[in-house]
Amino acid sequence: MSENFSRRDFLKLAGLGAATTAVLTGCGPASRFVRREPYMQMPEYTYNGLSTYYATTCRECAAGCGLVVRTMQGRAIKTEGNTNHPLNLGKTCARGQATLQGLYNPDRVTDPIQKARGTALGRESGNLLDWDAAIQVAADALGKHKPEEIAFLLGLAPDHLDDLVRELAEATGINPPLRFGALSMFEARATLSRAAENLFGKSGIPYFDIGGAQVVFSFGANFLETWLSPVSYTRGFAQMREALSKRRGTFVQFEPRLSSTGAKADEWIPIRPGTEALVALTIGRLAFELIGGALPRAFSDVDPMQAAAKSGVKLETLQRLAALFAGSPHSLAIPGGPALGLKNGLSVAEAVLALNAIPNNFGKPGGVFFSAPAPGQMESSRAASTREMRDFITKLADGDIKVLFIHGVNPVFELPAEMGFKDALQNVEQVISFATFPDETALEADFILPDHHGLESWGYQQVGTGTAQSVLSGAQPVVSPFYNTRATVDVLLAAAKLAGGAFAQALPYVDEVAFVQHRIAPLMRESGGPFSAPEIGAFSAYFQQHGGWWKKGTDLLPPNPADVLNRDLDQTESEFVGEGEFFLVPFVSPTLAEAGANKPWLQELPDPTTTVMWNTWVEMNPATAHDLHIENEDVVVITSEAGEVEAPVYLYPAIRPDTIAIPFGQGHSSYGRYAAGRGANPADLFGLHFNQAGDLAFAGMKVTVRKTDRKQALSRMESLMGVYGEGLGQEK
Amino acid sequence: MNSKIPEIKLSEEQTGKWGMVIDQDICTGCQACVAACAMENNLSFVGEVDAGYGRSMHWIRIERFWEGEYPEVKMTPGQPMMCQQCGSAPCEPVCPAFATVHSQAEQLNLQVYNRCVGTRYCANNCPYQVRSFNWRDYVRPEPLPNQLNPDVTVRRMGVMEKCTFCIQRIHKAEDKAKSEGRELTDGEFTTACAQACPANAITFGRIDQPESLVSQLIRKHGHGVKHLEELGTLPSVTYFKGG
Amino acid sequence: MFKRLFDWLRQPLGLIAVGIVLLTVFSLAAYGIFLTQQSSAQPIQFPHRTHVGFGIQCLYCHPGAARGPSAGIPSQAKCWGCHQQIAKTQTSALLAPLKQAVESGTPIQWVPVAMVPDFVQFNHRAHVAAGQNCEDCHGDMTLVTIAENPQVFNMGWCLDCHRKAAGEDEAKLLKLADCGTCHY
Amino acid sequence: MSDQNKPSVQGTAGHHDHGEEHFREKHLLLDPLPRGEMNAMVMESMQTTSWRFWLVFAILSAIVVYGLFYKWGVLILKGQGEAGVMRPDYWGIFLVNTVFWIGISHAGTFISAILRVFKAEFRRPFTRAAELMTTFGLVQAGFSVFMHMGRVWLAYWLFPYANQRMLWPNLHSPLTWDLLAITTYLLSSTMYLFLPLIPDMAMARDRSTGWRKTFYKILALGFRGTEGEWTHLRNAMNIFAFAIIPVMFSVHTIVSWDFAAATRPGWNSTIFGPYFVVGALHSGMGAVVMVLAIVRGTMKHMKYFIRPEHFEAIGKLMLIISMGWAYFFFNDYLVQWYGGDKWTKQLLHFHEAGPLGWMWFAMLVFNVVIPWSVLWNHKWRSSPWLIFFVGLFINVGMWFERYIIIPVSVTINRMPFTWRLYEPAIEIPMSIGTLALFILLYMAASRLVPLIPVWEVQEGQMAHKLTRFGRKTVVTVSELE
Amino acid sequence: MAEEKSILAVFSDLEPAANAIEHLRSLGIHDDCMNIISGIPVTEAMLGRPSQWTNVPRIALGGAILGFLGAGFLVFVSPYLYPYPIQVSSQAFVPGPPSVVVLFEITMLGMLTSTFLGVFLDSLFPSYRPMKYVPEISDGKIAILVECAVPEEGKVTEKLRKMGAESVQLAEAQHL
Repeated sequence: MSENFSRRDFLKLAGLGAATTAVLTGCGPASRFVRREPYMQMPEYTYNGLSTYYATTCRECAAGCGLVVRTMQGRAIKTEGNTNHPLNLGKTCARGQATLQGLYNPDRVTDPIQKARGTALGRESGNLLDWDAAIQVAADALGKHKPEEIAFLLGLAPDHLDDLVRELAEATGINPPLRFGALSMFEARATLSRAAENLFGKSGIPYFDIGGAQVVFSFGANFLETWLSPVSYTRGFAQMREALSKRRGTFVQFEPRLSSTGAKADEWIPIRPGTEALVALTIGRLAFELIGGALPRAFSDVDPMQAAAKSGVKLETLQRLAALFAGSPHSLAIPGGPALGLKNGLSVAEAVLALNAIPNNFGKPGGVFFSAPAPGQMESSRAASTREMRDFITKLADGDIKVLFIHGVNPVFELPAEMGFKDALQNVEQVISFATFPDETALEADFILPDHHGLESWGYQQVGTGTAQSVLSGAQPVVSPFYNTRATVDVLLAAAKLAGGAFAQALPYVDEVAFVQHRIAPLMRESGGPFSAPEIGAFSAYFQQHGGWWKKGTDLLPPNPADVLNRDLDQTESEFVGEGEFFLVPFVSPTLAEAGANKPWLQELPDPTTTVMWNTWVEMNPATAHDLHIENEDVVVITSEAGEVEAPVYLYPAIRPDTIAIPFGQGHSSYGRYAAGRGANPADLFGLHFNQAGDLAFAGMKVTVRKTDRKQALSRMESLMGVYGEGLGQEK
Repeated sequence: MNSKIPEIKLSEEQTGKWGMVIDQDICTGCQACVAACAMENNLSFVGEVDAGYGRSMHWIRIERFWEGEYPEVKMTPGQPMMCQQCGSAPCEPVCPAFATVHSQAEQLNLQVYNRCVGTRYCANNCPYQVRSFNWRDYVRPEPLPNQLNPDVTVRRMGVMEKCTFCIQRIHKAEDKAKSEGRELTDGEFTTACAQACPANAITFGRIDQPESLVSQLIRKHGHGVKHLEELGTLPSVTYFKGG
Repeated sequence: MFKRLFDWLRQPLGLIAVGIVLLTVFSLAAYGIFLTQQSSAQPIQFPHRTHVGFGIQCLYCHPGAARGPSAGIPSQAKCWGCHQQIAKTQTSALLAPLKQAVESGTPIQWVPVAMVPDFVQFNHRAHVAAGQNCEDCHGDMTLVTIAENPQVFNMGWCLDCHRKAAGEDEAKLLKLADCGTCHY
Repeated sequence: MSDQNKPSVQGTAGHHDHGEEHFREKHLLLDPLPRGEMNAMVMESMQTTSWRFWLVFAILSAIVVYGLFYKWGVLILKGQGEAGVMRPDYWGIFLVNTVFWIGISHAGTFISAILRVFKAEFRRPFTRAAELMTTFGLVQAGFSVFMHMGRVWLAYWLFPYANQRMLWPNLHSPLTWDLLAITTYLLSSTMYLFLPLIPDMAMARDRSTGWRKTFYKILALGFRGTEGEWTHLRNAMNIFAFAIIPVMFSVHTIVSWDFAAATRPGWNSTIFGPYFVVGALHSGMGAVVMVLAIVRGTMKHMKYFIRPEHFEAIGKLMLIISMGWAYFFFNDYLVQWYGGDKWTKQLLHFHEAGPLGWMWFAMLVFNVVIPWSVLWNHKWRSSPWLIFFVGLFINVGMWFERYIIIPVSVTINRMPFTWRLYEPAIEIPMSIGTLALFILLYMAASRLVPLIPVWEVQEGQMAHKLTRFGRKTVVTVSELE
Repeated sequence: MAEEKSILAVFSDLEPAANAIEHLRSLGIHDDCMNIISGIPVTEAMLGRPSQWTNVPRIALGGAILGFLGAGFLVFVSPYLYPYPIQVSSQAFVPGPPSVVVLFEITMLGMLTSTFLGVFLDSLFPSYRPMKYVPEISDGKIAILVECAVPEEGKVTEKLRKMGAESVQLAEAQHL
């Protein structure tokens, strides 16, 4: 099917588009010199001047929301949510909306290129290849090395590429692919999964039915920003709040710095970082005391008085919250965000998950489940924890890996500099990147064999984190490739064929579409899907047309609650690394996330809490700043044991005085004109400390803050005068 | 001389045609609407310096304030602020060139880009401060212009612009309904912001039809707020503060 | 020196000379502006007259007019569909560009004839549905070889027709004469 | 010229006593010179230029070319983003300058129309100097409006003409009224400048050679001074003197309506009309004394025509106008303070305590404190240089007033999320360029146009005489018409 | 008329000029044949001359009416000329108070412009043809221009000299 779409067919009618893009000059000369090119062969489903809509999957994060992209004359015009897709029901987040700015980004990698490592993309630093040569490079890389010397590093999304490489790995003995992304690091997925395993005897990402809950206690979980599946959880939040149909749900957020999720809470509890587990257990104890009956083992050890003192939350408050939590049959406690990025992150996750046993909402509406497994989801396929990444880097540094293929991830930027990924690459003979954009990692590669943009490519993605239904989200090109790029799956298939031997046998597929069809073929036999077809061609067409395949009913798995409370839970406070006086709370920018910085409109979206655009800032309590003689927009240097970061201060009224916070998402050194040289990357501050589950303890640091004598104006949407009264003069 | 032009005088009670309700209790401030609007309506991005100086081209912005002091500090619910499509709009009469006029057919405030000469009086007189001016010819490097929506005029330097309630979608839906020989149904289409909103905080529809979803919401909530209503602007956007 | 020149210019002959120079400069400027407003030649001397003469309906090649905003230029495949069966296609010098374009797979660079400015949102479908014939706006194609528009599409012309179409129907006039009907 | 040629007042007055010298020294109209001599003085003053004049002229030309034309080109090509305007300060210094220059222009009309109607005889030597300010000031105001427009090349759309879009300007808009009013005012004040100039042009024509002769000949239109010509001229000037007064008032009132008709807090004030008019006169009179002081100090023979008595008289007017301004200011302030909504109160607070609070206080000092403390004294206000500085302060103060009303006030609106402080950029060189153009035009005019309406002065000298009542000699004025 | 000669007598003062006019009249020269040219506005009464007719006020009135009509067209007619109804805010097509402003401004513009043009029309400005004139006039002198068929040219000249004319000459039209 892919042959039917040639670039020519798609782009031949430049006319109307050109007339549109021709600037608004009235009847001036510019509009007189427009040329119109007809289609060579108009696709039968295309009409002049009418839009065509294609269903596909959003690739801006790993959640896997369904998109419908409006195209016209071969151009993608607008992304909209797929209303039938169970995950997002027609909604999108800001990043999904801006995905076109990636597709038509002026700084894409346009051709396969061989280049010197560490150099920027350009004619002088590399030479363009044609695809035959590029595939030969990949084939040589596969065929001329021992299987164990070949490794794949893939993005977070569990997509068809992951499946393909996994198949390849199983058949040939190359290293199984590692999936990683900064989001999984900040979401601490491994921790969540391990906590579930410890409590319920089964690993997996829990699913929280916020929509059905009446009381939600969130310990740092930033589910309204970019946590697991933000659109789906935002919908859940809205349902919880929906005052028209039922009682308005109550939402309490425990975190040292008010996040944009916390801003929606009815009550924000600024607990002392590190005491999350303690507070959760205390609430559990107090709640049980209210309900009456024997105190379960999990909560028996905590001393509420002491907990109140340690956490900085008044005992009365804790009692009130416990009563609130105990008072509803649909109370839900969610662990997440920086709370899991503590050295005792696993304890926090367990303690908070255990709270859900109070109304025993496991497997009940408004409670905790295991996410519905996506069709065809491999047990082995899960994101790597940061510690696994560290181990992998050690392998690289030791020279055990000779060939590294990188796709969909930018570890040079996303991983802590301390981990030394960039240096480790020096010991890898050949680094081949499939990057769409010239990101920091791609620039460290020897070859860039650019993949299509997500909107130009086939595929599917398993949806594993935010839906009650079992969803395999389908992807198809909405426009023909804009540049001389090629689908990575196609490149690998061709390379494997060239490499011959086990590789060729492992991947007997004609092309990417054939592979996708092969993978979705088992679904034809499944019942409960939205469509059915007797043969794979039609089924595949339906699959793309609907934007995927999903089962109608819920497939959530109830966890086994038997042992949850019948165990000792760790209540000790988290240790913090470093000598500084401030707790550091790094958080992922809700609008940029890890890969949005190259899209100009995402840069120009105000941050939901600070309204800052185009830059990095450091949040600091105004009282603290006053004591340190720091003013708004003074540049400060944050020093951790691992490094330093410079950024201007934002006086943030809703942060603990002993805490500072910094967003992750900026600080690129390359990655296109809109990202490069802008802001700072807090990953430079992260030391190599992990929590018990192997996730990075990114929030487990204490740092020092030093004021410089420079100021840097932050680009804000808000008015300093109107919102903070700054510069208005003293009140009379 | 056209004597048959009906003279419409809006009374205090008269509502417009299209309207929006925004539930601030569930607005998470996530900026999806802002991004959707920018993508749908060919908004220019202006860069760090201009954006920080109050020259951003957002047609919709989410306002938030702070209440109280730490630790009892609270962020006020996000307040998406866009053109309120006033029934009696202060921006309209002050334009010397008739570039911003009232659409009698759609009951919207129109901004006719090509008629605008850039006196900026309308923006000055807008109590909601929701108009954005093209201070410069903002550059969209190739190939970014490929994503431009052909249904929306690309504005150039010196022209005022503002939220149109996605009038291109209104026209498109009306045209489609007409071609199928039927009436437009409620919820058949919506604005880009309402379409994107993950929390469904924005609802768009006919406020002059009692059975439409927006009218039902207004009735059910019962305590909707219209901003700066005291100025007699008859805004078409209703906010539910909730909480 | 200057004074002599000045004096010379002040006498009648000098004044006439000044006049001639000014007139020349002005005319050149006007011609220059005029030139910028001219569209260049069509790549193919497409004879609408001949095609219409064969009885081909407008909507056969421009079906978009009945369906959506844009009438559209027919795809080259459509041209070739007929032309490859016509012997003359292979021989005629006038058709050489078409043959060349189809064979080499390069698009023909048509020069648009009927255009409205970018700030006007025009929808063919509504006009066709309202009973307008193509020739009402585009002229009688049986009379022209290379299409040229019989009138300038300006706003007064549009409105004239819209007013007539509205007739006595006030609601229709409000809709048809609303600024927001075409400008957004 | 012989003594007999002196106007007939000489003959009838003919009575010398010790007081007469004093009167003659003091009052121009009692110190007649033969007309021919005055003509020669005026002609000489026009034709005398020192190297200093040309130096200043060259510097100002450079400033105009750079600050006004070059920078304006930049502004047009790159857009209003070159200026400091943004949300919410969509209006910046360009409109401040517009209001300021329209204000300046009010003085000319005030002096030559109102004082003419009320037969204030001291006006005679400087009506033209003031009228020139009106015209040139309005030119700057017009420039400033066009600088402000985002698409200035489409400015003609604001004029009523039948176009193919069948669109006329929006008569609902205060800006349209403004445009009509400024156009009316510019045209009528230019005509009013020109009418009394015709006899002086004829005078200059009779006394010059070369290109000047051609120039004056063309502008004198063939005026000889026949009975008919004088009658038509007198009639026309009378009509103008009366009719231009309401036009003048309307212009600044309408300018004030640009603000008062808006929904902005602090602007929506019914007293803005008269407040602006008085403010305009305030700065206008300040500008007149500055111009007169400079003209008197730098141009030949002008000490004869412009004397301390004139500064004294204008000083009195300035004092009254300053009081009037203070009255209207206080009225506006009090009412806003007392009954204003929260935004208005916030705005008043912002005026005083905000980052530009110094400007607010400077405005009060310059507009009220300084004039009041100087002008009450007869001697002080007779001193050209002292009153020059008072005029300077008033003009700076009035510019501050407009700055506070426009960019400072629009900072505070009903959407506190958008409040931002205006930081002018390209406006500064362009404003300086405008000022330079004004001075440049005035300098050029001072060497091309008789600054003193000689015939009016002579007429005045004929009408004035000293009469003795008992032991006292007093000045009497007879009406010639 | 047969032989027409004009005589231009220049006086330096009002009194002798007035006397001269009286004497000329007694010589049978009609007032219409005399014209006074002066460097300052000398009213007719000062010289005992019949008052001058001027059309300027009438022209001004006409201009005002024209201006008013033009403004009326803009205010009351032009809003209905639109083929499409233009509604701004909730204001009527012909708004009351703003109409007053426009009517006033354009009326005044019409009146003042026509007053100005009235001077041109009435005085036949601009006229660069040769005219009978002496430059001394702009030095404040008063000249009597006798411009009819004068039967006794010498006698008139004599008389004028006697009445104190500084100079009496046959006036020749010349470029000014």
